[in-house]
Amino acid sequence: MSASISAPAEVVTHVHLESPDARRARLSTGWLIVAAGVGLLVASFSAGVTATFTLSDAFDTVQLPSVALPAGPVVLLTALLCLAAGGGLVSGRLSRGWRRAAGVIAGLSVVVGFLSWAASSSTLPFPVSNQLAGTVALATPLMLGSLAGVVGERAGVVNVAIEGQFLNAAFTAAVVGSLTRSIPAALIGAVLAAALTGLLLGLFAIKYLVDQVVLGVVINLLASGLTGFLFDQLVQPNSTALNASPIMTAIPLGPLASIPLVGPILFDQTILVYLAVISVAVVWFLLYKTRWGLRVRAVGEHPRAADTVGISVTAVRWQAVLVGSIFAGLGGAFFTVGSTGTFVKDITVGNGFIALAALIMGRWHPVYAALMGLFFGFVTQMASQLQTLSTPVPSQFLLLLPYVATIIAVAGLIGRTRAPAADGTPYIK
Amino acid sequence: MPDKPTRGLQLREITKKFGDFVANDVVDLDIRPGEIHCLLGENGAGKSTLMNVLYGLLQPDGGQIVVDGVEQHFANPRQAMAAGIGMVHQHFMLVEVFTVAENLILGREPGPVVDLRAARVKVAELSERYNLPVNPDAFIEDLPVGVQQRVEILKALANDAEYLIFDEPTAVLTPQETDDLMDVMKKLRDDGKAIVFITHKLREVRAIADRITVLRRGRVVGYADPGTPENKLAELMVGRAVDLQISKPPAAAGDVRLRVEGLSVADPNGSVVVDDLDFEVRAGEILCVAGVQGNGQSELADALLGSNADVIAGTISLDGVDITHARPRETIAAGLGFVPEDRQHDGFVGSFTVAENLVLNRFRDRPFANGLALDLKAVAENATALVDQYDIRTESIAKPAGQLSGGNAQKLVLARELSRDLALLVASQPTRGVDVGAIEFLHRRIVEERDTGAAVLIFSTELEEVEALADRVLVMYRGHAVGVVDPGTPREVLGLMMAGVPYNEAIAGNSGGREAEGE
Amino acid sequence: MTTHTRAAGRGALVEYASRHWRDWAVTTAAFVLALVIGAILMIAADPQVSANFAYLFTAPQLALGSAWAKVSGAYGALAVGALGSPQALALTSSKAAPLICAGLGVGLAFRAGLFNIGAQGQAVWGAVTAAWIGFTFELPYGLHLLVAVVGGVAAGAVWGGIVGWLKAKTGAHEVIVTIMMNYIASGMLAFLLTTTAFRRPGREDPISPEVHATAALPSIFGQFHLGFVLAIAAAAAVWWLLERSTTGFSIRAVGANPHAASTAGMSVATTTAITMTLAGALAGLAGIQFALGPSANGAPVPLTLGLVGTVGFDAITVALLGRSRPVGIVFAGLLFGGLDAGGLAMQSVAQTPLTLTMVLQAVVVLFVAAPALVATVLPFLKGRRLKPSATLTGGQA
Amino acid sequence: GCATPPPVATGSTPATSSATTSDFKACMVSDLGGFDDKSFNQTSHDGLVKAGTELGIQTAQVQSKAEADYAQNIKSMVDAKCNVIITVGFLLGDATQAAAKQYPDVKFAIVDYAYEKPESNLKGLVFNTGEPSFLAGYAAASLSKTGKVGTFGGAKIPSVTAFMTGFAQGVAKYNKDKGKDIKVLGWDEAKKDGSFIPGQNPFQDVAGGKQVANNLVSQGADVLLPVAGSAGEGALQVAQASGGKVGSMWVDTDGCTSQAKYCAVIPTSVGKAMDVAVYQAIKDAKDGKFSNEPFVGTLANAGVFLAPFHDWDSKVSADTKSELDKIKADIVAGTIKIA
Ligand SMILES: Nc1ncnc2c1ncn2[C@@H]1O[C@H](COP(=O)(O)OP(=O)(O)OP(=O)(O)O)[C@@H](O)[C@H]1O
Ligand SMILES: Nc1ncnc2c1ncn2[C@@H]1O[C@H](COP(=O)(O)OP(=O)(O)OP(=O)(O)O)[C@@H](O)[C@H]1O
Ligand SMILES: [Mg+2]
Ligand SMILES: [Mg+2]
Repeated sequence: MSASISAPAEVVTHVHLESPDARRARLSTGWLIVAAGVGLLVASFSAGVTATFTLSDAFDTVQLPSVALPAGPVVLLTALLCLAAGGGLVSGRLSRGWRRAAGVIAGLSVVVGFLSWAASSSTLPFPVSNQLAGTVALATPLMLGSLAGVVGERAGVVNVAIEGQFLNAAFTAAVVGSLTRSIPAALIGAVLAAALTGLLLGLFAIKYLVDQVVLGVVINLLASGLTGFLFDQLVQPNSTALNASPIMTAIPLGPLASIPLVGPILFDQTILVYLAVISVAVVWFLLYKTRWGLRVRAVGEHPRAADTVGISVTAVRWQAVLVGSIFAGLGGAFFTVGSTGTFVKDITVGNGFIALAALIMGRWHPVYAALMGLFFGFVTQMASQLQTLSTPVPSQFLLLLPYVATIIAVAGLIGRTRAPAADGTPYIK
Repeated sequence: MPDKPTRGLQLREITKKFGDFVANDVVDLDIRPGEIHCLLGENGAGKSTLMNVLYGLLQPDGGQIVVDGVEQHFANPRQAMAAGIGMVHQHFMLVEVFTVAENLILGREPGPVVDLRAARVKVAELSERYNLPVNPDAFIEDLPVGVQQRVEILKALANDAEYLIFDEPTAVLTPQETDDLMDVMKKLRDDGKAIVFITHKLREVRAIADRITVLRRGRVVGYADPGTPENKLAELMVGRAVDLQISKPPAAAGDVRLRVEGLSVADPNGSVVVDDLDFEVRAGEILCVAGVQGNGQSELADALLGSNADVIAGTISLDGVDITHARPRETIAAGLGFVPEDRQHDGFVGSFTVAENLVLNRFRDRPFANGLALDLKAVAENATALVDQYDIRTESIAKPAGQLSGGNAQKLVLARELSRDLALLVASQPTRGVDVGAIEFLHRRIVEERDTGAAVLIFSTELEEVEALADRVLVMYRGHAVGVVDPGTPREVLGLMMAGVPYNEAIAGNSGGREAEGE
Repeated sequence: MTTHTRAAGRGALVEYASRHWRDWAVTTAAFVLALVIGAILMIAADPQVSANFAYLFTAPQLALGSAWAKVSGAYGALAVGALGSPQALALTSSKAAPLICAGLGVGLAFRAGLFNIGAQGQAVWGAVTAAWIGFTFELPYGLHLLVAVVGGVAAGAVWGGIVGWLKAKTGAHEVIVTIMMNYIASGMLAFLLTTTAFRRPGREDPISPEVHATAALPSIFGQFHLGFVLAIAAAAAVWWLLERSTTGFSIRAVGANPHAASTAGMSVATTTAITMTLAGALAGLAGIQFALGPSANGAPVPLTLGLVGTVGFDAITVALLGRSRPVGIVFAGLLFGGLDAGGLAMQSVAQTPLTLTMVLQAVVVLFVAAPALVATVLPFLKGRRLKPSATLTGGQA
Repeated sequence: GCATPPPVATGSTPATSSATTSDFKACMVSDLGGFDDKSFNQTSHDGLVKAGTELGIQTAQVQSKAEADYAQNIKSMVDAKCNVIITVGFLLGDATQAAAKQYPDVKFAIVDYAYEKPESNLKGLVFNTGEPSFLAGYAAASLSKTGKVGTFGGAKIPSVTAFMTGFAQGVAKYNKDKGKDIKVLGWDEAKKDGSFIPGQNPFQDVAGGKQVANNLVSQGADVLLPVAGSAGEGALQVAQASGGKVGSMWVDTDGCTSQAKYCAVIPTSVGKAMDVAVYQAIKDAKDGKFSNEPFVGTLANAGVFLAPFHDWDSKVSADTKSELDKIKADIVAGTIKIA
């Protein structure tokens, strides 16, 4: 009898309605989309005649036809789609499936509508392939950087030092590459440099219990100072020997590379780009499918619980920080051997912080974090291409677009994010 | 006992210091296979500390641990587990965002790649074997505390340890769940396992203990055999006579102060957990809400306070004023005293001093502030008075509250709330995990509050408490009121009602049951 | 800590004093260790000097001598440049003032569990507004300065407030928002500097007209100017706010345990918004120092893209060094200010790159933040209980 | 590695120049860019170094980390007994002028800045970079196979846009003379706006330069003029990666010397002989010939120039070369004006 009584103790609820948070999220998203729709509606009247999109770059061997769209109608259509989607979300009558659909439709409409409007006001076409290529290039370090953060923070070690890891890695990669003339050596050097930085982070965060958030900023300062100092004192005076590394070349993946449009973008990239994509999958698998991942997440959520089942919190955190450093190292290498082969002071120009933002927006999940990196890369690339198209928007404002877009996305679409419970809190036994 | 059994576990002259505070002072403990060994002691007596030493979470400053005749030095729980020791911790050691299955395999995953299917099977067979039903795929954070406790127990059983420590497992269980657990413990004992059982509930001790050791202020102050009457045990624990049944004058119920009508509340995930509830509490009466954890009590309490609860229908009025959608600040100003269920989480700010915590919801009012400025002198005086009045054990009012023992932390919260003149006191599990001495005191204070004409609403899963305090009992099940009954109602009946059985059926079913037991 | 001891009243004073004696000892030791590391770097990175180490055994006096010359030269310059003369001290104070203000902004936010990376952008707006008022309007002495200062503070407060408001309303994570707002602030400054309202008549360069003397922060002695006094006043105000006011009580409570705070009737959202606004105001005050503070030639520096430098990020390290406590932040600011001032001298006199100063600053902070490490290196400092800066934030990124 | 240990440099005022004979001292203060910006700070600094070695004088320099430091840094150079102090960049305009007033017996010169009525001891060194950019634009147009050429800047400031304007006008001139329609991407003469590198320190952001260059190339631009200091290297790399399809010019210095490894893809460079101007100013000061007469670098006085075509010499037709000479003559004569 007793069993039969305690059995129903697990709450089964009959009624289930939308939670307040969910409602808030739905409404803010809905209104945001409606606003975008209105914006597009207005734009549709000021749009030019045709908006041309080229599917291949000027110098591509295979030239795909370029698409000319009637700007006005297209913008109008996207406006209506947004209004419909937004309205649907606001009304709250959509099923889950439809809600997701509405989101996707709205997203595409905004991009297509805005681009058509912008392109229609220019004599130049909007090069789609270059848009995608640029997105990949810009997103690569962001993806790798945010992965570094994800792994560390899932174990409870906040990593604001991604920028510093980038910087040290970029510097080392350039120097090692220049000395050895070997890309692999440069990459290894980069990873080691990032790992050393991670070691510093671990030492102070895990052993000496320093506040991790601020620690990160200090490490960034140190990295900037150290690389700058060494650059001034050693590298700059004989830069031909120390600062002229070979650069990675694209590796076409056989026939895949010759697929029109996507081929060159997805399958004709440098090893780092492939590594970035693989890393996302690897981290996802590590975190969610392996024993190690389970322990990492446990340590990040409830270290004491992990301790009581015989897991060494400190060991796991160290492992996580160092594993994360690998990705930070690859990301840092991108700035020198992955891109230009030469180091200049503060070459990472804040990408580490963008990566940090991406990982928070991505809710500490490798895949979402990577997507956020892509999102940021996409907007940045779009903005800088629109400069070339010399659109009505002044260049200074176009340059701000990625940052504004991010804030809108965070405030309007993503909202409250929940960090791992023990993120940033040192474990004292 | 001079003869040393080959099997068995001895703690010899264990001493554990925190700074210069001696938590365990040369403690001996002898744990034998096939026995349930009860460890009694007031809050802060050193029970958890001693067990944490045994489990390798803390390292002793002196003494030895001998397992099956071999001396052991546990640097961490892993080694203790290897030596066949398992522990159910007082404060749950579960990863909230993991599923039951994940929590169960954590730390003992068979291979480098996690195999959840296998884990589910293991969970199933375990809960089958010990008759502790759990859903392997449920997330811990969605489970009621009672079920979480079951998972915690299954965890300990999973790597079938020979020596099992249960640190206050029953503090969060209903009578039925407690009975189930005791059955499990008996079964384990009969399988020849050795069990250490820590509890503050003497009824349980008498029901199940084979041997009893009592700690006070870190020392072993005596042994007792299971026959010992409860008040004797209580005296041993606290070191003074305790009367366990506080004599409270009958309620002089005045007019209605709290009225709840057609109230429905959704929890943060949007489930309707309080469903069309009506009740009222009068001045000078104590209404106890009895029910299994997770049947809407927490959300009801939150709704009364007005914090992070989502009232979707109905009204709450206090002294005729509608406070349905009032914020905590307003309800507190309106005279609501609130003792949250989870004191660590909602009750106080761990890094704040005792003094600061004692004005946590009043620091804006005179005399503690004038205008923007705090009056630290007034704050300190208030603290000194309350610490003394409520016997909060702390070196100084400047000690961070996070370092108080749960029992003392609980006293702190009640002291804060009761030291205001209240229209309504809402207290959830007011004496959870508190030792009998403190319980006596806290109950008395609550009754005094009632007699000043406040309306008192107590949420409790402990029937002793309900019997001791209630003037009327409201039994809740899945957000509904199953019925309002007299505190005299037999335990078994209340138990059945808490499982959703209406009063009449419960009475009927129970009378049958009682005869059965009669034989 | 301070709160407890005070609440405890007399008696705890002894323990308080002793702990602080240790704090100072550790900080000093940390500083010395940092200098040692800096010295090693200098020697290693100077080809001439390190070359001499080839003769370490044949001609040790040479190796050591040259090393000594290098290091003593640099650090001599550092010391002289930071403390050596009244002018040096004045320079140090003018370098410290903005760091203190911005550091207070960051520290205050920390106490509410908010990580304000946005002091940079907030300072930018403080500078922009103050400068604009300073060079646009013709107002009498006193009033003009007052208006400019108030304007700058308000601008910073708004820029910070937006972050707090967004977090309160939508839960947008302040780290993301502040990072982005920094970029936006400097981007908008770049744009403003191309507009006629901000450009000098007759010039194309992105540089503003000079701020009128009426709006400049009056010099007390050389570059020791009213701004420093304002910074100290701000520190005192923040101390009072945190330790003595009801607002500060809720800020600390929300930072330490938001659940308990809201259960006790405090509004986490409101507190967040208020805190970020105040933090922004303080950072704005830092911006004002750059826009209105006299430079070495007595006149304020006109508004340009890089006017506020990297104060927002230095402020974070200052806040850590000062453990987010106003008094600590003042001293941390002075230390960093001194290093900045001395760094200039170190460069101009001893031709040592500025980047070394950055290294020194970072290493000092690392050592100070990890007293246990210092204690391992210098065992006589043992006994200081492991009370890391973990106390300084309530929440986390 | 020298056999006998070299003399130990004493801590105080070490000179960067090797052989110090004269006690005349020339000093330099950079702006935020620093002397390693592969751009005007660095080029100016080359002038200082040249003076140091060739005139056998002492030199010293400071980099500025904060705008507030300009005045302080100039002062520190005065304290270091400098006879002539060169400041670099319009950002130092006010500070330099103030210093010139304050220290009348020290000579001052400032790169990229000129005053209406300068102090007697203050000389502005400015450069009509529009002139050579005009030539570059014309040459680029003549070299373009796709009918599109491109330019981009590090930031939208006059010292940068001057190049872009001149370049665009040069292309326009070519179109007019040849009745062609070569397009300029990245700069819109009408709007006076164009393509710039995003981010907080664009002049350092080589990857950013590469990205913007790619945008131009993807639109079909096959001759580029990056005006972005170090970041311009991004364009050189795009050119190098294009396998001969794209060329990228260089600015400030002759790219074939300062960016030698890219010489093959550099059609020509728009020279801005800051090093020469700085050297000259120092030399004048030393020889007591210093005047406050601003130095304006023009094609006429070779203060600005179009660098040789080097590897591309064969690609540039004889006609074009002669046309360029003609245009240059017209500019010098003033018959062609660059707005
Ligand atoms: N982490 C700690 N640091 C300092 N002192 C501690 C610590 N943990 C426990 N103590 C001290 O040891 C004493 C015993 O603590 P313990 O947790 O064993 O009490 P307990 O017997 O479990 O109380 P309860 O019945 O409430 O569980 C406490 O009174 C406290 O003073
Ligand atoms: N960090 C600490 N420093 C000093 N004393 C501590 C600390 N943590 C706990 N204590 C002491 O430990 C004792 C009990 O701590 P514990 O966490 O076991 O609470 P508890 O008494 O077990 O709670 P409960 O009453 O719910 O059983 C308290 O007396 C408290 O003073
Ligand atoms: Mg206990
Ligand atoms: Mg306990």
